[in-house]
Formats: sequence, structure tokens, C-alpha cells
Amino acid sequence: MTTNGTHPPPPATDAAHGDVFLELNDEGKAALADFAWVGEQYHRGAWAAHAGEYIAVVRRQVVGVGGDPAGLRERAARECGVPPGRVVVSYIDSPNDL
Amino acid sequence: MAKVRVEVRNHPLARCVGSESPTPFGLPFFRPSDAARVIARLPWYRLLVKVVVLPADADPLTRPVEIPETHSPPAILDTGAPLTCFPATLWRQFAAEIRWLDQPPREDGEPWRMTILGGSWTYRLGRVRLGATDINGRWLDAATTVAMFLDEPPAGASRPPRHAILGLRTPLLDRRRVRHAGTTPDDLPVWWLEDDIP
Amino acid sequence: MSRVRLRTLVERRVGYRWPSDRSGVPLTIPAYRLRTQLVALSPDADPYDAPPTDLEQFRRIDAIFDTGAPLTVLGHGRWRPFASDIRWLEQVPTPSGQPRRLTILGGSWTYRLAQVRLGVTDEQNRWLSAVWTPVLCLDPNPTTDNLALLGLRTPLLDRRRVRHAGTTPDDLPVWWLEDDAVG
Amino acid sequence: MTTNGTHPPPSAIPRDPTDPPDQQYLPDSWAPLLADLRWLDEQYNLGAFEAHRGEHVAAVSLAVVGHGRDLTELYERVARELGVPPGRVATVYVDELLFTE
Repeated sequence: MTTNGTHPPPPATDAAHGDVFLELNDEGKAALADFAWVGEQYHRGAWAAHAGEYIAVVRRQVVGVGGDPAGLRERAARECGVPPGRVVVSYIDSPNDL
Repeated sequence: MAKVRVEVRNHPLARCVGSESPTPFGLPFFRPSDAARVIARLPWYRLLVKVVVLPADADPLTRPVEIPETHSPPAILDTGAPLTCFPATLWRQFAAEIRWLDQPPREDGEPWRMTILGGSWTYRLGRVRLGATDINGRWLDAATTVAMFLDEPPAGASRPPRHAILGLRTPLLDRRRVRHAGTTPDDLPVWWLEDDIP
Repeated sequence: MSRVRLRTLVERRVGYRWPSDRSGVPLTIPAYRLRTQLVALSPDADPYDAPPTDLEQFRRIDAIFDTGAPLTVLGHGRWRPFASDIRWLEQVPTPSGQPRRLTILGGSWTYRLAQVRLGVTDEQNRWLSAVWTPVLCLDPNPTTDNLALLGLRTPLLDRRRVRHAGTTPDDLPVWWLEDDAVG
Repeated sequence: MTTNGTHPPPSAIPRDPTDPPDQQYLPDSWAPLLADLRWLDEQYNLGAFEAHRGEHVAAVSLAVVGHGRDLTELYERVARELGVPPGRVATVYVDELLFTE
């Protein structure tokens, strides 16, 4: 994982070791990239202000924050013009969650 | 050998203590022999597997070309949980793929409950077809898993888990291993869920 | 390479029926827990030696093997028998001055942070050498006094793997904790 | 092994031939204790300890010799009653139920 949030293609040695990769379409790749970006930013502490809430992300942009993940997803999908399944909705652990 | 990289996520516990360290994560403490009393931190982690819910009647060898986020929640890899578990906020999004099972009624007529220390929640039992992927698009073939699907608790009741929990009894772990493979350059542990090849 | 076998205990069998089944006979799913037998060593024991042979001490801990727990957690009733072997760590005061609390879903408990030298054994007398492991030692509380979780962050899991290796003839899953020989 | 107390305690535990060549083992002096621990697990899986949910069950020489919620008190009581070191007493914790019966 590079620092700018992009992901290099898996090294060929992985395939040589028998890894199975999905052949995702562009939408599938984009959703996975957003999911990865949320994780990277999490490790930098970027979501600290949203601990205990859900964030919605599309194209590496936070497009919503709240406590109702379903409503957040619907709203984000509508506003971004994407299917609900394209929106990455992630719960940000709070210090009160083990 | 098929495998997926398990996402390692720092737990934010105790991030709230001032700005004495550039690292926001970890439980702060003083080393016993450190006269200078420099604050050390003990990071906590969670292991998350991005499970993928497939249609119940999907061909066993189906490999999706697109994974709706509604159907691919990260689940805590939890050997301490006997069964897999989904909170209502998650399973409602893929409810159409669940094959519900009946449970024999309790003698007192009350619903079945799952209890973890201080919390207790009602649930329904069901089956769902789960595969697993990672941020690089690796894939572990799907298998049908029995899981507990938690009801939304009434207002004021104890809060249910926010994450899905991938428990011990899932065929996703059968003949597989959870492997710690060292650390990244920025000192995060590397974990894999992979086929067990003797 | 070393390994120990984890113990598989059946906590209960969850009954269910297919909705279409009119026979009235419920099926069951066994709900298992993985347990392991930890051994707490005294701080001055030889790091590479086996635990004492005289059995005069009672320092075993029957713990749930729990990758869902970020840290090892011991209730008061579990750490009290070997309290003299615990290395306590001084914690940074919280901004409120209140004791630190561990919150798990519905409950919240005060604790002290410590280190314990933990090794692992199994019922075939295999042994994984002891290492210093961070432990949350909970204060006395009836709800948690008997809690014992071997959590994720322990050197006992470093460069190791947890492996499901099939089932026994009576259909119990077989799990190993072992050195990672793959490299 | 399900019959209480009918087997003499083992003096050594047979090694598993599939173990790695450099596997470490506890000394054989642990064998009787480990046999009791194994027996407790077998009994647990047979449902023998359902009445003791939330308690520790103690065994010595393949027989249940006590139970209780306080582990230290249980060790000391059984050791005193049987005249064995507390460390010789095998115990298993019978977990609280995760699912309501």
C-alpha cells in the first residue's frame, strides 16, 4: 500500500504462490480502492473526530457522517449519483468499543 | 494456495490522552525502569476480514466481478466467538440472501438471546453464503455459514456489536490457518487467512 | 518448530429446524470454544526452561483463545493465584483522573495494566516457551472474576499461525497454535 | 476414558510421532496432572458439568473432587482435603452460557 492511497498491482509472485484474484469490473475496483483508503486514513488517525459514528466515502471523499448507516448510504448514493452498493460505509471504532 | 490479507486495524482505545505522542493509538504507560518517564504506548489491534455475501443459490465457484459494499462488511476475525454474528444494521442490507432457520421455541416463550458479559440481544438463526476478499482483490471461495442475525435492540437496551463477527464455526476457517507473518515497515502486524497446505 | 494443540470445548448445541421440516425433530449446531492452558512463570525463571516440575505452585490459566480480544484479559479470580509474579505497569493518568476502564459492549470494568510471563502447554505436554505478555488485570467484580482471554497482542502469536487441521473421529475440530514454518 | 478413578495415573505421556523434531515438552512429572486436565475436557464435552455453569470444576486422579466460583479457594480446599499440592489439582472453568437456554 503506497502512502498516497493507491495500491500497486499485486506482485507476480503472489500469483505464482497460487493466490486467487477476482477479476473485478471498474466499479468493483473503485469500491475496493475506497475501502482500502478508509483503512489507510484510519491508521493516520484521520477519523478520530468521528469515533463512534459511521462515515460514508465515495471516490476518496467523505460524503456523510452519522449514526444511521442505512440512511447515510441512501443519502450518499443519491447525492453522488451512484448505486447504494458503491458507497463505502464504515464504522469508526470508539474508545468505548472493545 | 488461496489466501486473503487480513486487515489489521489499530484500536483507538486511550487515544484521548493529550498530545504527548504523535501516535494517536495505544494504551499509554510508563516503563518501570524509565526514570525520564517517557510515555510508552501499547497498541491494540483488531483483525478484520472483508467477507462477501453471495446469493444463496450461487454456483459454489462463483467469483464476483463487483462486490456491493452492502454485501461485503469487514468482520472481526474472532476465535473467541463460537458462531458468526451480524448486527441488524449490516444484515438488513443483504436480508434477501439469508435462508432463515427456525429455532425450537423456548419453554417460557421468550425469544432466544445471545449474551456477552454485560450485553444480551435477541437473534434469529440463519444461513448465508460467505466468501472473503481483501484490498488487493484476492479471493477465498465461498461457503455456507450458519450465523446469528441480531435484532435491533429496543431503545435504552445495551448496544449491540457494530461490526460483524466471523466466529469459530464457519467453513471459511475449515482447513485454513490464520497466520502472523511479521510486520510492515510502519510496524503494523501482517496477518493472512489462507488455505492450509501441509 | 514447536506447536501446541488448542482445546475444543463444546459450550452448547444450538437447536434449529428447517422451516419446511414438519417432523418436529430439531437439528443442532455445536457451539465450540477454543481454550488453551497458559502457565504463568515467575519473572526470574530461566526464559528458555520449562515450568517448575514440583507442581507446588498453581499458576495455570484455563483461557479462551480469543483473536477478537485485542489484549489478554484476566479477571481478579484468575490473576490472584500468581499475583506475586505479575510485573505491574504504571499507567498515565486519564484527563479526568478517574481509573481507566475496559468497556465491552454492555459492561465496563476498572483494570490495571501488567505484564506476565506466559507459556502455553497442552494435554500432550507440549510446550511453547514463555514470553512477557501485556495483560489487563481486572479489579474484583463478580461479573468478570473468572474471565480469562488470551488476546491478539501477545508475543505468543508472533510468527505463529492458528491452524484448523480437520476433525477428530468424534467430529471435534482440531486446532493448532504453531510456529510459522512457511517463512 | 470416562470412568472415574479406574485408571492409574500415567507416569509419562506418549509423544506424538507427527510432532516436529525440535518440539519442546513439559517434564513427565506433569503427566498425572495433564491426564486429569484431558479427562476434564472429555467430561465437559459430554455435558457432565452443566450444573456448574459459572464455576470451576476440580479433578484429581480422574475424579471430580470439588467445584466453586472462587478458584483460589477451590485449589486450597481440595489440596487440604486430599493432601496434595494445590498445583496438582486440575481445574476447568465451565463458561457462563452464551445463549440463553
